Amino acid sequence: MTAALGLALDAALCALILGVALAVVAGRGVFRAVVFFIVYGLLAAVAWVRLDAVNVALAEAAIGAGLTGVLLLAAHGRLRRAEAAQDLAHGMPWSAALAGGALAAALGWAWFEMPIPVEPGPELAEALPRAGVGNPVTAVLLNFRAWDTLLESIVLLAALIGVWMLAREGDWREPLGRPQHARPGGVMAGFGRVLPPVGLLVGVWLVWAGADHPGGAFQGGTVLAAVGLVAVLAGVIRPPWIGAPLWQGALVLGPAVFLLAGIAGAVLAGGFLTLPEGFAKPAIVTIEVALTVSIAVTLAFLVLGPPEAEGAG
Amino acid sequence: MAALSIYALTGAALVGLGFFGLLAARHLLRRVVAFNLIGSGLFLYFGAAATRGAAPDPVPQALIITGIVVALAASALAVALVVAQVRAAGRATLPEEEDAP
Amino acid sequence: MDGLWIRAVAHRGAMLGAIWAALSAPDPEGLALGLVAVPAAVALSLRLLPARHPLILWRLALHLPRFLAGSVTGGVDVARRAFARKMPLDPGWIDVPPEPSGGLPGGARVALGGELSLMPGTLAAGCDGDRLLVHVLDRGGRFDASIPREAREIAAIIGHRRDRPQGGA
Amino acid sequence: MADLATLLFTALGLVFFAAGTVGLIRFPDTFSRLHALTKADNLGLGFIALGVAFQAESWAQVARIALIWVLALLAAGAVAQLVARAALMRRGGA
Repeated sequence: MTAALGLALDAALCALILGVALAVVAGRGVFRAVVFFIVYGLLAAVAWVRLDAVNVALAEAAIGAGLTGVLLLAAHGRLRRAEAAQDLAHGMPWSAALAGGALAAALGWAWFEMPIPVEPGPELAEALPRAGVGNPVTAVLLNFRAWDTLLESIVLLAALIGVWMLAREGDWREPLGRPQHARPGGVMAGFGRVLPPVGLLVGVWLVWAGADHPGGAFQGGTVLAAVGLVAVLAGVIRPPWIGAPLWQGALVLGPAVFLLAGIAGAVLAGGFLTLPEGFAKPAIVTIEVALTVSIAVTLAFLVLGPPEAEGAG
Repeated sequence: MAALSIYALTGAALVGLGFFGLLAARHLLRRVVAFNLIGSGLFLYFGAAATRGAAPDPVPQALIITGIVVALAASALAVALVVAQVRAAGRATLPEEEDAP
Repeated sequence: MDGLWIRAVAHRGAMLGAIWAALSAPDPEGLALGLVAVPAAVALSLRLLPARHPLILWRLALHLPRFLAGSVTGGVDVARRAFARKMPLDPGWIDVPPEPSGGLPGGARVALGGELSLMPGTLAAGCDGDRLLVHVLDRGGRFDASIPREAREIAAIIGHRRDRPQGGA
Repeated sequence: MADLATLLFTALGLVFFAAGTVGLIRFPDTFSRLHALTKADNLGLGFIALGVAFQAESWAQVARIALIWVLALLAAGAVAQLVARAALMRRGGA
């Protein structure tokens, strides 16, 4: 009974996801596509909960729906005047439909042909008690596959540098993003003054809880980035300019601490990025705190975009 | 198992839909959105595959979280490029498609 | 001013501390982390929203049940209208004179607007100068008493005296 | 007993969500629809939170659920005003 009910819920959820995704790609108007994409992100987060991946659900809701949504909505607001006469191709693009259908069919075929793993990595269950944290996803991110996470934090920086390269020469010393004009004493300003302290607590808690429960540096960092963005959009704080030393330090803090820990591991323990068993917990906490700071600042700056002077088109 | 197949097939369909959207869209922002749909579909497919064993495997989950963050970084860069393109050319479509009937 | 500041620190510390306690509760390590996190949040709060008005907590506590009851009535009222075969609607804008809300500082006016938006029949759409713009579902309803009453209660919570004339800010 | 309370309150919550959606579809203009969305959905979320709270294992969990509802209330109060204002501006009203 319960299993059948669960299956019905899964089927309904997937149907809803596909319907919303169809509205994203085929609906008229860019704005509608963006709004449906945000709805899609929230539904996808529910799907992750159903797949027993609460860590991923948190990341999807905060990043996939939240920050990506802010990014796309802001971009749509800027491009409204340049909106193309037609945002979709004329008529039904049969070749595109054929290509998409073929891709989906190939993936579907592969699903049923794939060998099923007997058990997910028995080595992992064995190693987890020595990892220093109880949340297996955090253990993978910061200990077993720390290499991936270190490189990812550098990829984020590279993307940010790419975004900044698109600033115009004269705007280089301006504050990041477009100037915001929330009315002082207005609704947004009031909201932006009340929410950030609460968001700060939630972000810190997510990072801390990530050691043993769902959460972690990425989810908590995203919440902290969102706190900063709300305050900027509400006009209660001004974003810094690119060269502000304190903020540059915050950007590189995470990768730098991570790298230092890696080198320390090479000297003191088995090799690069190998955390010595007794120090695993404090090492992970240190790395995670530094990484959270950098992730929060980098994501907020990525969403703000390159600096732009007042009145620039 | 049946439920996992539902999610995996949904992921596959999302990849197809996103690919279709990427080809069919003219507006560059729509292409960024469609590209995100492809990524998200792949994550779902991968995540369903990660749950096929006896217990959910945390390694793919960690990789998916990494992927979601990188997707945001790539989207931010793409959006900045779209804005720069609009500023330079005054339109949000690519030049070769401007004269299409 | 100093007394005001101390009170603000105490109040915000209590509220944010309660939130932290709710988040991290049974874990002693998590509660200990609150010794760092809550002061940081209080400092951020004081920076974004400097203490200008005393918050009178017991008035807030007295106001809460009324607010909850009002938002339940508001939800029931709008659900009744939505399900009714002939929707009893007469939507329109009403003119709220600046007198009850005009003297309120910006933040309190936003709170008033948010509260009115959850009360039966009213929806705030920001301000036009000193006038609060309020949309109502039923123009026949009697709002000329309820809106000033909400405004007075909010003013009382922040210890704002209406008899002291203030500029439009 | 707790299960019964959960069932009852979540069902009640769903009724209000349905009311919000019906209002969104049936009401004649943007502002009236906002009334329906804000008020009915908030009450719906409140009842669902109440229903879920009966399944909580500790008071801390109940407090967390309450916090979620309070934050949603705060957001609803702010967003309703922002959307209403934006719609009013587009109409050239204020």
